[in-house]
Amino acid sequence: MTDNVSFKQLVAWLHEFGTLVNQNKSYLTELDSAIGDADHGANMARGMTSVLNLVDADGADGVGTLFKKAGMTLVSSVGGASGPLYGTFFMKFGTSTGAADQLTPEQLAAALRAGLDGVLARGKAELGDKTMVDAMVPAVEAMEKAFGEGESLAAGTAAAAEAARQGREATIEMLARKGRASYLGERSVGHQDPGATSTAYLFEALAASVDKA
Amino acid sequence: MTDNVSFKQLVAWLHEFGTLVNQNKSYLTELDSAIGDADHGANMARGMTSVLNLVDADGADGVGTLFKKAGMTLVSSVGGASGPLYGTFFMKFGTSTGAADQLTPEQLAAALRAGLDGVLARGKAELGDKTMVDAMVPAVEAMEKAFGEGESLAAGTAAAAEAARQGREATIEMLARKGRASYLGERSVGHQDPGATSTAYLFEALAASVDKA
Amino acid sequence: MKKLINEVDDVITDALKGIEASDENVRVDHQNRVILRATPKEKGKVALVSGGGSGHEPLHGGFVGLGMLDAACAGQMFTSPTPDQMQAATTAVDAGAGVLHIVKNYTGDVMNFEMAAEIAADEGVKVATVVVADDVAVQDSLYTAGRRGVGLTVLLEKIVGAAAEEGRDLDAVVAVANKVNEGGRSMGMALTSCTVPAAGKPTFDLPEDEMEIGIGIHGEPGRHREKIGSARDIAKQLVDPILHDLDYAGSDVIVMVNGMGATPLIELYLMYGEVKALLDEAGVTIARNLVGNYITSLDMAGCSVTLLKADEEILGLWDAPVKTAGLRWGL
Amino acid sequence: MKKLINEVDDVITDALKGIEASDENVRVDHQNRVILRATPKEKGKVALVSGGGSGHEPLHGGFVGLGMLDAACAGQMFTSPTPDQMQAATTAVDAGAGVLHIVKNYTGDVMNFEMAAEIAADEGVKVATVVVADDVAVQDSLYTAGRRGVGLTVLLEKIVGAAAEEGRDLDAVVAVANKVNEGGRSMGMALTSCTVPAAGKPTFDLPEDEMEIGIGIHGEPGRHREKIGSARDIAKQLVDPILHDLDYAGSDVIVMVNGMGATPLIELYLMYGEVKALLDEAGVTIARNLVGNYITSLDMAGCSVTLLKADEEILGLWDAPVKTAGLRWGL
Ligand SMILES: Nc1ncnc2c1ncn2[C@@H]1O[C@H](COP(=O)(O)OP(=O)(O)O)[C@@H](O)[C@H]1O
Ligand SMILES: Nc1ncnc2c1ncn2[C@@H]1O[C@H](COP(=O)(O)OP(=O)(O)O)[C@@H](O)[C@H]1O
Ligand SMILES: [Mg+2]
Ligand SMILES: [Mg+2]
Ligand SMILES: [Mg+2]
Ligand SMILES: [Mg+2]
Repeated sequence: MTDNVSFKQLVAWLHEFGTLVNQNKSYLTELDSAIGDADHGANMARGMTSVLNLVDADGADGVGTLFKKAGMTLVSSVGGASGPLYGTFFMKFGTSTGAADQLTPEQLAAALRAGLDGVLARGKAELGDKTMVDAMVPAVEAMEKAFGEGESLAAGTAAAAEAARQGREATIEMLARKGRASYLGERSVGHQDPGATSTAYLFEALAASVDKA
Repeated sequence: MTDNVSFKQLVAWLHEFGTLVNQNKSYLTELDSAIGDADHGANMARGMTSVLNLVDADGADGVGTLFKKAGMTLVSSVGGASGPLYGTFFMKFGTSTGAADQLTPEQLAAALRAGLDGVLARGKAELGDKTMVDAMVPAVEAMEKAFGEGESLAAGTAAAAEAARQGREATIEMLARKGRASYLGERSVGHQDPGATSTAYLFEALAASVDKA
Repeated sequence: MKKLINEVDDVITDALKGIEASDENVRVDHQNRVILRATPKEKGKVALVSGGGSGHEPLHGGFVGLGMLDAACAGQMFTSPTPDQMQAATTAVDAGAGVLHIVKNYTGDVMNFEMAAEIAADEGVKVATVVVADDVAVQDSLYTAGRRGVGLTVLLEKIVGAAAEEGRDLDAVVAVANKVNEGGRSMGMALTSCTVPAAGKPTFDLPEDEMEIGIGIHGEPGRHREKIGSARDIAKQLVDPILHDLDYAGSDVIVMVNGMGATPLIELYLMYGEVKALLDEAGVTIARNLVGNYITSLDMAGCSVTLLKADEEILGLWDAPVKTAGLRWGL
Repeated sequence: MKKLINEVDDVITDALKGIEASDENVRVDHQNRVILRATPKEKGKVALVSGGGSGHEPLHGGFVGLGMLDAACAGQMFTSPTPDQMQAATTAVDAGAGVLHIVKNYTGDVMNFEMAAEIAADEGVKVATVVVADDVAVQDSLYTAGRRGVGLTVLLEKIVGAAAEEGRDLDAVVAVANKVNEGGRSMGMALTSCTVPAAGKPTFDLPEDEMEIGIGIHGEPGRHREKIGSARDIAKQLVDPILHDLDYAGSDVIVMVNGMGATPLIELYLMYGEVKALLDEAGVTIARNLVGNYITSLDMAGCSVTLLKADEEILGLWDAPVKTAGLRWGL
């Protein structure tokens, strides 16, 4: 077993993310009910179901094509805030990897960083605004740090997942400044951000997928 | 104490009826909620309050004028089915008594019969249709019978009140053929008619009033 | 009870102030609680007076204006107005050609309008009456109060209003009213009860998974209660009894899908799609339609369907200009 | 959950069928979920595209037609439509003079319309954008998502629609849009939460004696919660923040008292009376008004108030003929 991420593992990542999103659909919607508009679960489930329909029919593509398609599918099937954001994330990820059929840990980290930059450019949120960015930034940074210190693929993705989870927890105490939760002002404090929650699933799914052959 | 009904007792009758209606406003509305449109209590309370405002300012009138005014006030302040019906009842009562300032038992019975005839002509309901008529007919008949047999004023009005109460109870098992309850068909069975209930108060109030000096 | 009101006893008084202030088509006689056209109809034309309990808005006050009613009497909540109000309205709008009373068939409304017509006749005003009775949920019989007047009232006020505006005489206007009455049927259902402000709580309790079929417009319970079905199933339960009662096959019709007050428009559009599919199947051709809240039952959720046979005369009158708060086109 | 629907997942598809069947002003591109004018605008005029999450009906689809929008994109319930939909709408309606995107200020709507505008620009269509942001319940700040777009959207679509219909060029149409945006403010409140079909239960719980002040149009909770007050008190809580935010004294205004979907019209009229009394007091003159359900939040009970400064230009455009399912006059 090499320490690269195979095409199969990346497909598994999308499947695992779809599974987590679908399993937690009501939970995500519940979180969005408290400080948003009660649709984040439905949005993500609709989007990932579309992506997976396409991925299954599409096993022959390289990594770049796969993720660009996934991103475009999210953009065209989700709507709302999460559609353009997750869509941009995957599209930029795919642009970064290019036509590769597997990724080195460094390529993986670079692609995730590209996705994150896309999200920041599109949504203009900053750390601490109580959005998915608060899970995504620490996750990418943790992975970069781990690989920089020579850690294994498994360790780097696990660190990213753990950092995303902590970032998600940290949104609870934040006062929202972006997205629908910002309309609530002080009342947004004490609630966990739905988008940060789905982002934590994204990194949890990645860690789980590279653990598999 | 003569066995005639004094003007004061007739005024007391209206007051007593108003009191009973007001005390049982929610109950009448509740009955009307089950098989009608939830307003009989409000209708009767509004009407009798208007009548009593006028009666108080009007102590100088004779019986005929008093009851015609009371009837016209009900007509112009209640609306719905009960406004024209109770209004007609009192107007015909007043027409029957004429300018008298007290009524013999026979005059009282005749005036009530005139009121009842007015209700029947206006509403075209028959006995058994599940309306106020089912309390009013037995009440008037019981009084006529009592006075025909030489009973006292108190006994005659008490017999009328008792007959009205029984008539009211009998409406429970009836299938409505008039008024809003008729729209319910079979579902009207098992519910007491609100109008028959207020009519029972009308005769109860009469019996209570002639009992007083 | 959750309502945008001040005192329970002031709801109608307060609402009439808002209507007068917002609706340029009307003025309000607050004393008599009558909503009148701001600009009276020309002399020599038949005038139309309607009215009924409040709580059905926009009916009737929202239909006062050019091409529809001349006056509407606002009763207490769900309670027929009184003969005085009707009499004041009738005298105010009579333009010398007589007045048509448009009465929904409820015992109270019928009796009160009857008394008003008697007084008006005494005063020399020519009054005719049409009693709308279109609700197929109610079994029709000589021995009962008969069918309720519901959704058809809206279509009748529009169509007969156009006939009066054209200058037809009282007999001709009555003839149009009778024709509408004969060709129109309705059926309604509720997902929730409404709450009458004075009662302070829902008129009936309806479990979370049940609906009432065959309701009227006064928050009265319906003919029966059952588990909530799909929109498709509900449409069938409303359309079938109508088609069973009157043969519409091969006819052009005007269809109204009406909300009871608290049903979102998206659901009414959805229902319209289902109703249309059923009518297509039955060979009934929709010539015109209305979808929205036109005759309501306070905050009741639910809907009703009304069908009206529409020949060229009816369609011509339907398409004639109308300018009221509740219906407006051509002007 | 009590709704007139078939499957939860089919609500929008089914409703679009009903809209297409009932509204003679529109045709529907079901593939892209775009509601388009049945008769396209003449070549050489600016076209208007709007859209947003579904559940706000009649907004936006009910405002497609002569004098208002050229196309409306229907998103999922309360969820911005996608760039593809907007792109399809933009291409379909471009009549050579450019397209204005009317976007309510929500992160999702703004981002999706941004992406659509980028694609359209690549394809050589001239696209301008106006972002409506009128909700004074939200503190405005450079560091946040800014104010929500709510009631003003209705007035803006009417007024800007008239400007486009007149044949003004894209810059001039944008100028009108900006003027409306600058002169308009809104504030809303809820008596009950709404229920998103896919969620199956109310978005928030609100005790029987409490209300939310400062809500938007997506069933989101408001700025704060308090005991239900009288209509008079509620009107004050809606009007005061608006007057505090922008100086309307001495101005002519267009006022909208808008229902959130489940509020009976009689209550909206009553609220209008209270709002008018407050504006009278504040020296604000109402030149035109709208009272009804124009921008809704599914089955939420409650209302919002919108004020817009109206000079002669704005009033002229307001009074211009319009023929849509949701607003109609002069035609
Ligand atoms: N500007 C932004 N940048 C990054 N993430 C954002 C931004 N605005 C919102 N989000 C994320 O999107 C999530 C909401 O997504 P979703 O509910 O699907 O869309 P919508 O808010 O349009 O209903 C929020 O919980 C937040 O994490
Ligand atoms: N045709 C009729 N004849 C006699 N009484 C009637 C008739 N129709 C209805 N009623 C009586 O009127 C009562 C209802 O009165 P109310 O609720 O005040 O008026 P509404 O039915 O117009 O709401 C019924 O309970 C019934 O007793
Ligand atoms: Mg959301
Ligand atoms: Mg009643
Ligand atoms: Mg009544
Ligand atoms: Mg959303």
